[in-house]
Parts: sequence; structure tokens; C-alpha cells
Amino acid sequence: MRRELPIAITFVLGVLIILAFFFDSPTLTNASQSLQNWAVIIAAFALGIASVNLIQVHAKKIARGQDRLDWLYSGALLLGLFGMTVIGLFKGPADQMYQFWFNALFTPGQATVYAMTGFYIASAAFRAFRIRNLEAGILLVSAALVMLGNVSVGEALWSKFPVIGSWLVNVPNLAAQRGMMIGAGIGGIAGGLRVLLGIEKSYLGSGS
Amino acid sequence: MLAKLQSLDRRIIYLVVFLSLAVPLLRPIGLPVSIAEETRALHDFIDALPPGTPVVVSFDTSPGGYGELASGAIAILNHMASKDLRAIGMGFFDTGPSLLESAFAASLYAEKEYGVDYVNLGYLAGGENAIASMAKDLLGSFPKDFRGNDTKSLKVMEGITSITDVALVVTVASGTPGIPEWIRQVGDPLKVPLATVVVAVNVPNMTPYLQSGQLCGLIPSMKGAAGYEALISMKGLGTAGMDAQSMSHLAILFFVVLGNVVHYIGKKTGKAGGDKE
Amino acid sequence: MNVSTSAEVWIASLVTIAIMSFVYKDNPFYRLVENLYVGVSAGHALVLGWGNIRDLALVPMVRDGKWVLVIPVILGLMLYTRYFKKLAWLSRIPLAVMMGIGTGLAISGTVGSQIVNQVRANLVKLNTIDNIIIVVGTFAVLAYFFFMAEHKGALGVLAGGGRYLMMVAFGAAFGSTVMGRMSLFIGRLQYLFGDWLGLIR
Amino acid sequence: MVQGRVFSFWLLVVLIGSMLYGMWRARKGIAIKIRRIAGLNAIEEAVGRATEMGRPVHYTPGLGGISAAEATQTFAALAIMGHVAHLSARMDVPLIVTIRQPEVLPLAEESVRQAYLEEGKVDAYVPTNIRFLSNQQFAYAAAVFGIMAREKPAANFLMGAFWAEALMLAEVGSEVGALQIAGTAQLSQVPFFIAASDYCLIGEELFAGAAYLSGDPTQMGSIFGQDLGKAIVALLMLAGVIATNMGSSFFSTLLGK
Repeated sequence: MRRELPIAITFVLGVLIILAFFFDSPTLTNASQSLQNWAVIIAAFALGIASVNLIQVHAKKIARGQDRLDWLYSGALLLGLFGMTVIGLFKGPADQMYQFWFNALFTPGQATVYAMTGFYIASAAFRAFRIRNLEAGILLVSAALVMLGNVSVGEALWSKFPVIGSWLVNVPNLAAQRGMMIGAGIGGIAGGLRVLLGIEKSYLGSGS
Repeated sequence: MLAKLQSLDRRIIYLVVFLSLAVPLLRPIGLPVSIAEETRALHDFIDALPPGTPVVVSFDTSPGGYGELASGAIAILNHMASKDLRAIGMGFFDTGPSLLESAFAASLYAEKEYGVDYVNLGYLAGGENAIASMAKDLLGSFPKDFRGNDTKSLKVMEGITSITDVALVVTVASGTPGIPEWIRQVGDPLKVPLATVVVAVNVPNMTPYLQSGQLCGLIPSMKGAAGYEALISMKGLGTAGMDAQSMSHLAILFFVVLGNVVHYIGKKTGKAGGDKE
Repeated sequence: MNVSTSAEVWIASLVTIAIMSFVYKDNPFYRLVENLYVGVSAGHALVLGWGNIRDLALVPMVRDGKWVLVIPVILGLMLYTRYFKKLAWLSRIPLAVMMGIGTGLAISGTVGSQIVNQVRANLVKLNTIDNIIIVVGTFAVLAYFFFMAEHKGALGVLAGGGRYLMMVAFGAAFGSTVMGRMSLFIGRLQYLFGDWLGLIR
Repeated sequence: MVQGRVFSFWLLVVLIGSMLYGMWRARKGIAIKIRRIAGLNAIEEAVGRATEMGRPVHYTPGLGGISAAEATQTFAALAIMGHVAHLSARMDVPLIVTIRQPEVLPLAEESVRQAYLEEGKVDAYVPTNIRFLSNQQFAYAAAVFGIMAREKPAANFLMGAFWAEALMLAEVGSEVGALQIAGTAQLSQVPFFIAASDYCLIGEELFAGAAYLSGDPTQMGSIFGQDLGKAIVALLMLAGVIATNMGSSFFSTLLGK
């Protein structure tokens, strides 16, 4: 029951959604529309789970209080979480104060973490990207041509770089991407089928 | 010399990349910008729309990806505002609507009237399901806008009850849900023209959709933004960044070549430290 | 030089620099700022999630009497039974609902957009080299991902070609990624040099 | 039926049919053979090399969890890890496993311990070699940097779901001279793995490899069914291309139905 019921629900709803997509039936369409509306509401509830997990982990860290720095880090995290929540719930997310903290902390924080990967690609370029065989050679030459085609200096060096770069993207790359897309599409359907049939149930978590 | 290069501190590499980006930003060279075909296609599509036409701009991105998309998103908003198109904003990442607020404020829409010329409908949870749900019932999915107004009462929404009432959807996309989800739930089944401002990593994956017509245009990362800025004759962040792109690309290529040369010379002279036999 | 006087810009710039310091060395400032923004992002998700629940479930229930919406609300609350050992299994039911709907949607859309329309776009006259590469190349890559037969003979040639073609595609992705990563960094520098220090327009 | 979705529906029916057939076949016990995958064959060589050099093996099952979309990649990585653990136990070489997702830790511990048990080397199993490092993406990568630099593994396995940290992990492996075998279905990271490692399982190869090594009939059946589906789509495309070049628009119209 604890395993079978969820699997049965997944199967029935999945099949219903698929049939509603392909068949012109008002009953099916209405049912699928309400279900999707429900799923939005459930997904909205799910957004809180990450916060509960974070609060659990960091409250524990503070309670243990092993390291003064740990205390500071976990405290900062909880301050950010509760601070934003309180402002957001009382004033709404479009409020000026809310946007202030969003723009002052969240935007630069995440944007910079991602930006740092520009450095990592440079050091990997020097230390790790080797023409160790024909395939890696093809890959790196294609990469170099696309890079030179992407930027103005490439065009300044040789006017044909952008032409070659966009040909590589629009012809050989297109063929490869289309092949992979069809393969991945079939793989995705197989994966979905395994979910609907209850063969793949990792999303249900462990336990009985 | 060889030994020194082999044990080059990574921080020196970081410094070179930093300089290759910072110097051209502070002292621009002004290299010419080329315009990609698919960017021109999107420009021409928007250019041909009559004033007042509604266009959906969906911010499906987080601050991490938006760093790459801001210039393109603002360029397209500027173009839409100058053509007096109605901008219907929304987002399927929880960070989308807040970024959209900043983008509206940084574009020509800032001089227009909220609720009449543009609107931010906010966020809908659930990824692909949310897009599908919105496609079936646009107003029902967004009863209130991001600022808390009644959506139905807004003038900008006049005549729009369904996603099929808009002339174009532009998704500013950096992940999932993103372009494949929009194509699956809106573009293909409802035949709504779809275009995207997209992060560079995903540009090669988009070519099958472009060639098949499932996407009608695309602004690839900063290069696309610079091209779009040239098309609408409004220089912005994209154009300003392209010299730095040039120099940093050269730096990366230099490091790949140097790394391989050092490696293979080291291998020949048997000095490669900790290397494979 | 025209240094910003906005508190928002100053805090954002300091956050940027604190995070950038990580490439030099992992340090307490980086950790502190990182924790702070992770907390903010989680709080943000809570706020927007609440907005959806209020506008799509609670208001329609109370104002318009759509009490059927109590079902998704209960299902949503059931997600949180995972924190109570005895009731934990109940949280699988809302997951099953979302998974069923999500999987159904993905399967329905995938056939058309990722398979049928792609095959259809390949139905072209083989009168240019480009068209030949595109069509034959698609077959070749499909052949590469064929697992039930050894890649020998004609299949081997085709699959081998497919693998080389993929290397060109991965090279293109590599090149594009460089532009992406640099764009992100340029974006941060434009903020620091422009919005904060006023060194550039 | 909805206009424009008729052909898609019937193709979906055919594809699902072929997948069900594949699973049925596998359950009935009909042997399914799978083609050689270069990266898999190199696993033994890599572990053997570590034995010769007297250096450990490092394995990461990726940064994905066990409940999101990347779960299938994590499970495939864990299956391949079981095989690596068997080899390590047999050849008496320490296996270091680094973990980013807390919920993956017990699964990894169990899988490695089981492998050592089955090889009769339960005394050689070192629990502290299965290490949870950090659940923050870049903090995890930085910690792997430290481990790799200190313990200099001779073989480095990167399997599962990876994001922007992929090239950092491959870089440090390359720097300490490890033989690197990578595998991921995150196609955006494949370029870096190919450029910086010796072998790379691309996309579907990761799942096929895991199915092959674990011998799980359902998974093997699923791969068989997918192959059948690919063959059907390829034949459809072949027929369509031939018809189009003979001047017929039959298939183009059919697919648009």
C-alpha cells in the first residue's frame, strides 16, 4: 500500500495527461487542466522543503557550536532566510526593500560564483586540455575555430573565421545535435515509461 | 624555463585572464561586431509587429545565468518599447520576476506606464507543468501580477485571455525549465512563435530547433546582444563587453596552445613531472 | 571617476569581491557571504511559493468558494509529513501526483518536438554538401548510440563517423562555453567598474 | 484526435510497444548482448595501473542526488562504482570515494563494503575512505583538489551528473597524472571530460555501461527497447529521405498529421 498507492497514482495521472494531450475530449481536457493547476499548487508547497532542510542542518550546527566560525556562517544563512521571508511576507516580493536585498546580496552572490568559472576554464585550458588523441584534437580544433568565429578579433585576423565558425555550428554540429536529440528523446520516453510503470521509483525516496 | 612553466601557479593564469578582461573594458578598442543570421531574424520579426501587439517575455533564469543574458534581454526590451509593443512579463524560475523588475527598470519601458504598456505577471511554480498550465489558462494562472494588482483589470491585458493571443514568446533562458519545455508545451502544440535569449552553453543545442523552424530567432549570449544592439542602433552592455570577449578568448587559446607545447616538450625531454608514462 | 553613493551598489560590490577572493584562497569572508546568499535564495523561494498558494488556492477557495482546491492544499501539506517518521510515507503521494503529471507532459511533448519534427526537418533534397552532412550525420550519430550490435562493418564506419561528428559538436559547445563564462565575468566587472566605481559609462 | 498530433500519437504507441517488448524479453531471460564500450574496458587497466604504481584510486559518483532528474545518472555511477570496488578489492588497491550529496553516502558505503565482502577482503575495507566532503558545489570541488594533491591517485573515475565543477575535477586529475575515465549524461560537460580525460562515456553510454556491469535485466531490456525504437525512427527517416528525393511529399505530410 505504501509503495503501490503512489505508483498507481503516478500511472493513472500520467496516462490521463498523455491521453488528454492527443485526444480532443472536453472531459479529458478539463481533468488535465485542473490536475495541472493542482500540480502548480503542490509545487509551490514543495518550495518550502529546501528551507526546512536548511534550517534543520544549520540550527543543528549552531546548537553544537563546535567552531565559532561555523556559528557565524550558519547564523548568516538563517538571518538571510528569515530576513527575506519576513520582508517578503509582509511587504510582498515587489517591495523596494525586498528588491534591495535581492539585488544587493542574492544577485551579485550567485552571479559571481558562476563568473568565477571563467578562471577555472583558463587554468584547465593550460593544465588539462591535451590533444591526447585524434578525437580530442578534432574537439579542440573545432573549439578554437568556433571561438575565433565568435569574437571580433577572430574576424579581424581572418575574415573567414566567422564563416567557418558558423558553418561548424550550423552543419556538422546540427547533425550531431539532431542525432543526440532524437536518441535522448527516445531515452526520455523510456525513462518516463519506467517511472509510470513503477520500475524507476527513486523519486519516492528510500524506506518501505 | 620549462620547469617553471610546468609548475606555473594557477593564480598567474587567473591574473592574465583578469587583465585580458579588465583592460579592454577600461580602454575599449572598438572592434566591429558581426551580426548572426538568427539574431537578425528575431529583430526583423519584432520590427514587423504593429504597435500595441502583445509579446510575452519570460524570465526563466537565475542571477547566475542572467549575468550572461542581461544585455540581450535589455536590448530586446528596448526594441519592443521603441516599437510600442506590449510587454507581458512572467517567469518560471522563482528568481525570474525579480530579475525582470530590474530589466524593465534598466530598459526604455521604465519611461512607459506599468499596467498599460508592460506588466510583470510574476512566478508560477512547477517547471514544465507550470508552463503547460499557463498555456491552458493564462489569466487563471496569474490572477494577480507580481506587484499585487488584479491581472484582469490591467489595460495591458486587454484582449489577451490565452497564450495564443500573443504574437511571440521570448524566453530568456539558462536552464530547466527553458527552451525544450516551451517548445513542447507552447511552441509546437499551440503554434505560438518562439524565440530565445540564451546562454552560450546551450547555443549549439538550439540549432536543430532553429533549422526546423521550432524557434524563429535567437540571441546567443553577449555576442547576440552586441549584434542586436547594433541592429537597433542602441549601444549597451553587450557592445561594451565584446572587446573583453576578444582578448579573453585569445588568452584562453594561448593557454591551450602553451599547455600542449609545454606538455609535449616536457614529455620528449623526460621532465614531465608526475606524468603518465 | 564617479563612485556610486547607493547602499545597494556598495553592498553588492563588496559581496562580489568577497566571492571573487575564493580563487586566491578559501577564506571566511567568502564563506560568510556565500551562506548569506544561500539563505536569501531559500527565503525568496518561500516568499514566492506562498504567493502562488495564496493566489491560486486560498483566495479562490475563500472568495469564490472553489473548495475543491482543498485537495491540492492537503497534498501540498502532506509533503511535510516526511519529517515525522510514522507518517513519512504519506509524502510520497503528492510526489507521485507531481511525478505522474510531469512525466505525462514530458512524454507527450517529446515525441512531437524532439522526434517527429526533427525527422521531418531532415526530409530534404540531398542536393548540397551541407544537406548530405546533416542527413547522413544524423543517421551516424543515431548509429553510435546503438548498443545491441558491435560497431563493425558498415555500422562501424557509420558509428565511427558519428563519433567524430560529435567531437565537432562538443568542440562547438566548448567554444561557446568559453564565451558564456567570460560573459558572466564581464558582467561582474561591468558592475564593479561601471555601477560602483564609475570608471566606465 | 487533435489535428497535428495524430502521427506523434501512433509513433509513441510504437515506441512504448518496443520498450515493453524489450523489458518482456529481458525478464524472460533471453540474453541481451551489448556492444563494447571503450571506457568500460579501460576500467580494469586503470585499477591495475594503480596497483603497479602503489597509488590509490579515486571515484566520484557525481554531484547529483538520488531524487531529482539526475538520479538515474547517480544510480548508474553507483553501479559502475560497485564494479570498480570489486576490482580494487581484488587487486589490493585503496579506493577513495568522495561524496557531495549526503543521501548518497550510505549507498556508496554499502556498495563498496559489499564488494569487499564478496571478494573476501572485508578486512581491507576502510570506512574512512568513503568521504562526504561538502554539499556546496565548489567547496566539494576544492576539497577534491586537496585530496587529489595529497594522495595522488593513479586512477580517477568521474561518473554521474556534473555541472560547472566538472573541468576543475578533471584538471586536478590530469595534473597528478591519473588515468582518467569519465562518464556523464550532462552533455554540456562532456567536452571538458573529453579534452581532459583518457576515456569518456557519453550520455546513453553511461546507462548502458551501468546496465551491462550490474546485469540488471530490466535495465538491459530497456536499452534493448530503446535500440529498437532508434532503429524504427531511423528507418522512418530513411524512407522519408528516399521518398523526398524521389519527389514525393508523402512522408512530410504524414509526419505533419
